[in-house]
Amino acid sequence: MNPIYLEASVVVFGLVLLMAEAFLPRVDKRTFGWLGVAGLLLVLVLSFFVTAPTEAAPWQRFYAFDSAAMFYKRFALVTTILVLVMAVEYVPTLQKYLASATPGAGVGEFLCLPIFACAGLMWMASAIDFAMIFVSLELVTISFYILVTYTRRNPNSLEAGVKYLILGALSTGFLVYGITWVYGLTGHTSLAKIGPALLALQGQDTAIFFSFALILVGLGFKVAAVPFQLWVPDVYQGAPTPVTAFLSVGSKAAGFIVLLRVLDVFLGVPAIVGKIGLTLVVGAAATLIYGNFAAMPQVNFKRLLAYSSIAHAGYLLVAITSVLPHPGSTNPPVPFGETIAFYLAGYLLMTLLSFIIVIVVANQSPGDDIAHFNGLSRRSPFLAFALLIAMASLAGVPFTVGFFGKFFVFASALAGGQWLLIGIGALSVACGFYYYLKVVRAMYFQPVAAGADAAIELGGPTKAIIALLAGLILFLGIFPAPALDLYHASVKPAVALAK
Amino acid sequence: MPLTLHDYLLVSGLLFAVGFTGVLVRRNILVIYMCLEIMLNAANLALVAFSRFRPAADGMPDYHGQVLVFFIITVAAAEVAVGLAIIVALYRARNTTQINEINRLQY
Amino acid sequence: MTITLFWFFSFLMLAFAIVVVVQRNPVSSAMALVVSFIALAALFVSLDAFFIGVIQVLVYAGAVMVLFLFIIMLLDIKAEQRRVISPAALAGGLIVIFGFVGTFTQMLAGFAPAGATAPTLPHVIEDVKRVGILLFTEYNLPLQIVGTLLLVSTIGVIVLSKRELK
Amino acid sequence: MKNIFLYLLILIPLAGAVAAMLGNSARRISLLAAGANLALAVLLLAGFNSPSDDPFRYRAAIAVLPALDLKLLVGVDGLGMMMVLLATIVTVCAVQLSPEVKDREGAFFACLLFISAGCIGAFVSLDLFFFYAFHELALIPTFLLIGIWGHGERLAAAWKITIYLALGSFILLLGLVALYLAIPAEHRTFDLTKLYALQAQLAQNSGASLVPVEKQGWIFLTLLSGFGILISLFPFHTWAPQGYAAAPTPASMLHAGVLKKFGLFGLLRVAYPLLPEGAQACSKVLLVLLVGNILYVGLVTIAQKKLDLLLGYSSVMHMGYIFLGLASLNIIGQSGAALLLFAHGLSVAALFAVMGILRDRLDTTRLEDFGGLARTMPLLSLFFGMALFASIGLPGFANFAAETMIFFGAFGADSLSVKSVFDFTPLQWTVLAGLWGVVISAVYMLRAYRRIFFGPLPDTLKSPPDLTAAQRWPFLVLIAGLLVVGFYPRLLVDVIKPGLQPTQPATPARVGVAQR
Amino acid sequence: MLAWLILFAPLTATALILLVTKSSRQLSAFLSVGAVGASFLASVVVFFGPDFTTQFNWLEFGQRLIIPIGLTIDKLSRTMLLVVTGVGLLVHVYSLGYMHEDRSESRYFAGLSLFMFSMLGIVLANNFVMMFIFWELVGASSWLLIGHWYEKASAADAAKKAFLVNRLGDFGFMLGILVVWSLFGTVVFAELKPAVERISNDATFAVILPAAVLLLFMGAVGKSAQMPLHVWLPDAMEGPTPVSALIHAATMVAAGVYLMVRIDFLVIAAPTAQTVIAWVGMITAVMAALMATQQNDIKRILAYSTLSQLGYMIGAIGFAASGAAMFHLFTHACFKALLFLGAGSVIHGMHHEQDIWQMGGLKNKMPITFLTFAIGTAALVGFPYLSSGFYSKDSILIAAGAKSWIFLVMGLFTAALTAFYMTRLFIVAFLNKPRSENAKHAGESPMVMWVPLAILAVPSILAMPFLLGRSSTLTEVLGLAHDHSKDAWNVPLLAMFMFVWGVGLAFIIYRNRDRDPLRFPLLAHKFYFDEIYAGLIAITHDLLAKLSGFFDKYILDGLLVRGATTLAFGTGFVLRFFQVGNAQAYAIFFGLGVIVLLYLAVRP
Repeated sequence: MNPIYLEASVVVFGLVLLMAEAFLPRVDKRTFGWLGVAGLLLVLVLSFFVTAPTEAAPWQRFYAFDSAAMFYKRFALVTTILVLVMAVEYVPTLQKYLASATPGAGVGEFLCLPIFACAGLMWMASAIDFAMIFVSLELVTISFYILVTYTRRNPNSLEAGVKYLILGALSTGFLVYGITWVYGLTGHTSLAKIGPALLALQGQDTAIFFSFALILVGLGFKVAAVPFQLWVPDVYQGAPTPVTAFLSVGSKAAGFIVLLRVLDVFLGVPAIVGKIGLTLVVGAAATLIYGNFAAMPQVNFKRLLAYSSIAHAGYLLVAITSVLPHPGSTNPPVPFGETIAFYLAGYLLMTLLSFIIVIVVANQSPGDDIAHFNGLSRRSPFLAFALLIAMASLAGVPFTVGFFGKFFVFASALAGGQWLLIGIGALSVACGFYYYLKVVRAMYFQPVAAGADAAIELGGPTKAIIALLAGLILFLGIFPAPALDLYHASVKPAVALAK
Repeated sequence: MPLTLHDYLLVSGLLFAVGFTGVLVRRNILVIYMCLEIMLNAANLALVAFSRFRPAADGMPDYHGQVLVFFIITVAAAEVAVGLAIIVALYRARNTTQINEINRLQY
Repeated sequence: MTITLFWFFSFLMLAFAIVVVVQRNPVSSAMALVVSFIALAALFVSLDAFFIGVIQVLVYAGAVMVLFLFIIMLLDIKAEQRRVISPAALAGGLIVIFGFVGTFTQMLAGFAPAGATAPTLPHVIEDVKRVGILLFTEYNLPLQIVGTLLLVSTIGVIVLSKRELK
Repeated sequence: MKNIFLYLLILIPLAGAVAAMLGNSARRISLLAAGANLALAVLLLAGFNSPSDDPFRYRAAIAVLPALDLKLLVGVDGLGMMMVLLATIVTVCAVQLSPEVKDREGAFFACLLFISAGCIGAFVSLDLFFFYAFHELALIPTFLLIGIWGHGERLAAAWKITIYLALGSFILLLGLVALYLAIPAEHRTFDLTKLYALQAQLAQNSGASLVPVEKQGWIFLTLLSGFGILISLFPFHTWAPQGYAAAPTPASMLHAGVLKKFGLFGLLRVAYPLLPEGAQACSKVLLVLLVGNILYVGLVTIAQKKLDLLLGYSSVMHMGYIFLGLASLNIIGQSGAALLLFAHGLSVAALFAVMGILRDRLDTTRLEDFGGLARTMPLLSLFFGMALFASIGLPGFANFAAETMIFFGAFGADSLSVKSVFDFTPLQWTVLAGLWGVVISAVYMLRAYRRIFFGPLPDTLKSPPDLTAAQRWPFLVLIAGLLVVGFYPRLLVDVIKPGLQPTQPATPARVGVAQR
Repeated sequence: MLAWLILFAPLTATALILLVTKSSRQLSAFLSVGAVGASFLASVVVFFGPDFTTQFNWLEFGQRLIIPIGLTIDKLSRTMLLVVTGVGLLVHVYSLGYMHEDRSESRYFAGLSLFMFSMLGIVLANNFVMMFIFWELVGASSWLLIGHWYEKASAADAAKKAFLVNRLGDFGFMLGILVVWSLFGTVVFAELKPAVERISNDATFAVILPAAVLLLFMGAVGKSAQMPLHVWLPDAMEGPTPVSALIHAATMVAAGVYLMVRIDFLVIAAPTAQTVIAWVGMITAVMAALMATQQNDIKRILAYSTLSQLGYMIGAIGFAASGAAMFHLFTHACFKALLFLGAGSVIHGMHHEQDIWQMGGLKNKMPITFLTFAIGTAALVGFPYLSSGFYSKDSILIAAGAKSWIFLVMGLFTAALTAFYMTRLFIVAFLNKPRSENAKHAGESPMVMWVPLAILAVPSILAMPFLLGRSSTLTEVLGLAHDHSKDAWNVPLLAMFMFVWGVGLAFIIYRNRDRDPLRFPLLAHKFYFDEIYAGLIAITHDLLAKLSGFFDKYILDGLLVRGATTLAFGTGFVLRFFQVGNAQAYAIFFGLGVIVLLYLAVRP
């Protein structure tokens, strides 16, 4: 099967679901959620059977189907599947905040929009042309504008939406201007052609870096790197929780794959490598510091996870810096694609696990502050233990996937001789232990708040998924090889390409 | 002295700066949104200029740039639609479009 | 002649863009923006991009700005009573803007192709056709994506702006 | 993978932990698991003496990440075997001496067993990565144990110990990775046995070192800081006393007795064999710090007014002696250090156990509240006395044998022809400080014993009952272990020596050595 | 094998008592007595047997370091064995009576057996480390026994003090062992001797060897309670009196002397050290005797007298007369044990009254005690020709004279003082009128107590002259074959003069007195040693400890560790103020970031 059909089937499936939802008003809306899960699962399965097309087609200028692209496509699918599960779990809260006259109205769209966003994410994973990057990224961004604002009777959600809208549009402006300048410099928008064209330019490194910087602004916003991270805490806190989860995992991962592809091009220009290196190092350092330190005083769990998301962006940036050539080391630059992919895979598991639990707990508690997790170990030992695993993994305790992620990141940073980042990283890890364990403290040390001590009910499928995620965190924490193999699994050609 | 690419780029840059200024200093979200559109249009101007001043092999303007402009305009239109919908929802809920008045979420 | 027109429309565009920024009343801002965009369309035309110029007028000056005006009217937003611009924002904004303009002009000064003059065109302009062909052949995939995007934004606008969901 | 015994050693406590969490009679289950583990360890020790060329027995491996040659490689040499024995003994005693747990009993014992499994895993791992990873397994359980079931300032202590140790182990991780990266690319592996073999081979062929000499210094320093924080090396020690004071008794026993030894074990296993030149280069720094441990912390200990803090500080102080043995850089001192790991582990576990029982019975740890308890608690006072004398290095207990080896090793480490006392090498001056530390430790320990058990019984103490029958045998086990090894240290020394020997520099000859 | 039996019989008793018979006091007591009895019998057998050494390697590191546990039977140890087990056996038997009413009798006998084990280990040790091992164990068992009545604060404190002061000495001892090992590569006495001889003329070692000897001597100073580490011994009298007799008179305190005799080849090779040792010994002798003259507690008087006599012995080491030292050690062990047991009998009879001014007239109430005590006193003061003390003290004085006149003067002065204070004690306690109710109703102790007294009295008064005459082995062992003709001084005559002078003066002063007519606060307060030490410790160690504690709590932990966390927390607190909530502010920060990036672009 041609890989391009993956996105197409996702979009078609989304449309079908949307129609079905519109024309079958009596069916419980949650059914569509589970249908969505099933459909995406099917696509996920299909993704293992795609083969490279036998002949060149015009879309191949925009669309890559290398192993990285396939990995991030599957990543997007898994993320969306889990987000849909969360969304189904979130339906009670959703209805509370929807301006719906009839129960269930608006729920169907909420369950369908992530599917379209998923298609956007998958396209981003494949995008190798700035035109494609721009449109797929905008598809994702606009979907998120809608999703973040979705619970518009919730003032926080609205506020988050407005902030995301303004800052997102601003970053789009810079991205577009950057793309314009790259086009102006090289006459191309295709990454494959930009690289050689940039090399051919003589004495234009100011303009090249200028345009790179503008694009970096746009992508830095996506991955939440300092100083373009300020939207993150507010938006994460305000958005409906499944959307927050989607943002923090899907959007960030897609941002990273695009960033990697773009960086790959610009790092080919020797004249600006030094400046790119400086930018990345300073950016990574600032992101680590900001994310980790500012997370410590937080009291809202979602906001805490927002800062944590910034912090993890910092770690990922650290991994990227390892590719920079550096004097005084005999080690060759470390390819970072694998590290980042693995890190993000781990990040997916632990972040989504946390968010699922947040949804479940917040549904049956007054809110989603850390204080509302007080005594969770009594209300639901299972959830508390699962969240404990998630927190341990986020903090980077061995035998969880988070540890391997950090291990790879810092191993590559060491190989790259990034001492400043390593030093800051050490402090960051210590801070991380503090704020992640703050949640553990709430769950295990604090007594249950009076009046909120009811045992937490948990549906079977959700429970199974929570157990699955926790189990995966532990499994990949001991045997990371499967995740890495997945990253390296490339698309087999249907017939040997005669090229 | 004939017109050069420089002139167009300068104007585009200034337009971008004006739009950016509006985003940074205005409080009314609608006006901010207008200014964002100005920024996108500055990019369009530069794109078109680039495509004109850098002819393709056949000596005609490089229409790839104009296709990109087309995409930008389309996307911007969609963005405006969604953005205005959000602003309307905001106004209904909070009765304001002043950006400094929406700061429930902070720190 | 062309030069004079260029500078005229550039000035017009920039001046009205500035009006957008400084005008208290959003309606006035919107009207100024329309003027600015029309001037921009003129600049497009000066670059022999007639199709883009037309689109600019139709989509921006026409559709988008009308949408803006509708919304402003719908919400009945008055001119801002107090200061339009807060001093802190102004200070920060000006620093940023001067920084931007400074770096931008400096970059532009060193930008080698900037001195290029517009080459004369060997053929008749047929940009609608050329753009159209490109869009529907080579750029088909992005176009499809834009289509999806429009679908999503349609859904979004409906969901977000209906008073009551049914 | 025919040798599953060492995996079993790790899995039994883990399985026990899961069973304890799910089952009803957590205490019995965990005692069973700990006991089974001890029995297994003893069996392995018994089978250890069969002659073999391989210093590492019971080897097995499970591939984890072939790209990096990362595998769950386990195996024990004498040192590892001894540490496993220590861990299993202390675990059994800790479980048995656990006070009654009313709240979430299952989780309590599960945490204990997790710590135990982590320690054992670290001791049997021959892969740098898992060696590190297993140790960290104890981090979260420690946090929970102190936070949920702790005493006094439990929250502050839980934070402090966890963050401090997390930071320390992160630095350690950096050091380990740096070590890995400093190895020439064609030799890179996490497999310690391969690294040892390479090191030996290189030394034989060209006298070269596996890790470039110019890099060894700072890698060693990084490892020393990382391990140092875990061991509570001065000045990174302040987490230990407060943490131990706040932790529930069995947690203190396991942590101070076993887990903390991981750092020293790591220095012996990784840093000294693989970075001999680095160790030499950093020896002055280490000497200064360990004198800090012995003298400064010793004095701080004297100033303590609460038993829990006093014991905590004293355990910090004794780490200085182990460091002294390591710093001697020779087989005598390092064997002594290794033996002291064992001895201190048992004695400090017994001391903390007594402290815990006193705290449970009397609700206080302030020294001035105690008095005359030898009358009402004769058995407890006997055991405390023996553990105390062991810890201050009284002959007959293993600690003395170990300290003697350390002193001899350190004092005779350098090629020596002392003409006057002023010709002492820095290492010898350190020995002097160490000997003075022996006096200091006697001062505070006897002072504490005098306060608690001697003198008249104050009216405020309602004559507390002595040890129950169930509480007796763990003490007997601990004390007996100390005595047996103390009487004939070669029982263990001869087992651990072969593992240490190949990494030592040749010993220089000295003047005036008697002909034999 | 027999040697091992000697060593391990008492340990077995300890272990059995602790593990099995703790609850049965009687059984414990007999186990302990039986063990020491066995040791004694074995010692007797060994005494008449050949020299031998038996050992196994306790620790072994190639040729580099071998620490054996080895038992040496030679001239020195076999005599010492006899003394230790003999006196020990008697004290054990005596304790059966003395401790009969104590409910912790089992613990007492366990401690006593442990002590015997330790002491015998010292005697049998063939190397430094083994000696150090038992050296420390002696200290520990002494702590146990002094603190036997732990509920009494003074006893508990005394036990602690004894152990700590000993530890102080051991600090030097261990260091000395290390230096010796690093010089000679061995710790075994027999191997050291030839090595020392090989280097005795080597100037390279002129500084370090005396230093090493003095460090080793520090151990002896601690254990044998020499100046300035003597302070623990008088306080140790808080222990039960048999303990005082055995440990703090006959055996343990003699261990220091024994050690120095063991290593006399080292001492001789280091003349500087020798002189220092002589001075320490003689100063201790004089000062302790002076202190004894003003004490009122019967046991304390004996304790100071012990100090003084130990000073003699240490002095003798310094005079290169280790034979004389050993001789005095043997005689002193007998008569001092006798005196202490006698004192114990008195105390027992007086219902635990120890102040001699509360006694008086005990001559008639406790005739056997009186008689044996008189014999002991005679031996201690060196009753000319009749007492063993006379001969042994003489041999030391002769050696002192050979070394320097000043030592002779000090020795003689001490002798006079000894005569004086012992006479004072004897007169006040036994002769004058009873001065208290207790004294009036005092009665003789049971047989189990006075039989050991009687047995000990025999060697005190008779055995030495007899042995001297008959046993050539002893003179040979102790190197007492002395040619009197070469003496510059007629020491026996001078000693006799001193004896008469001292006894006479005391008789005159204390005859029929109810109160002490002499007041020397300096002496009564023991030269204020305790006070000075307390002050010294307070301004050094304690202050340092307090300072360190403060530093640790407020600087290291408070300022640095907590400061760092506060800083981190503060940073986070400040950083989140970027998050003001206003999207416009975000846009401005965003813009600033852009500008920084763009500036980087145009920066050359």
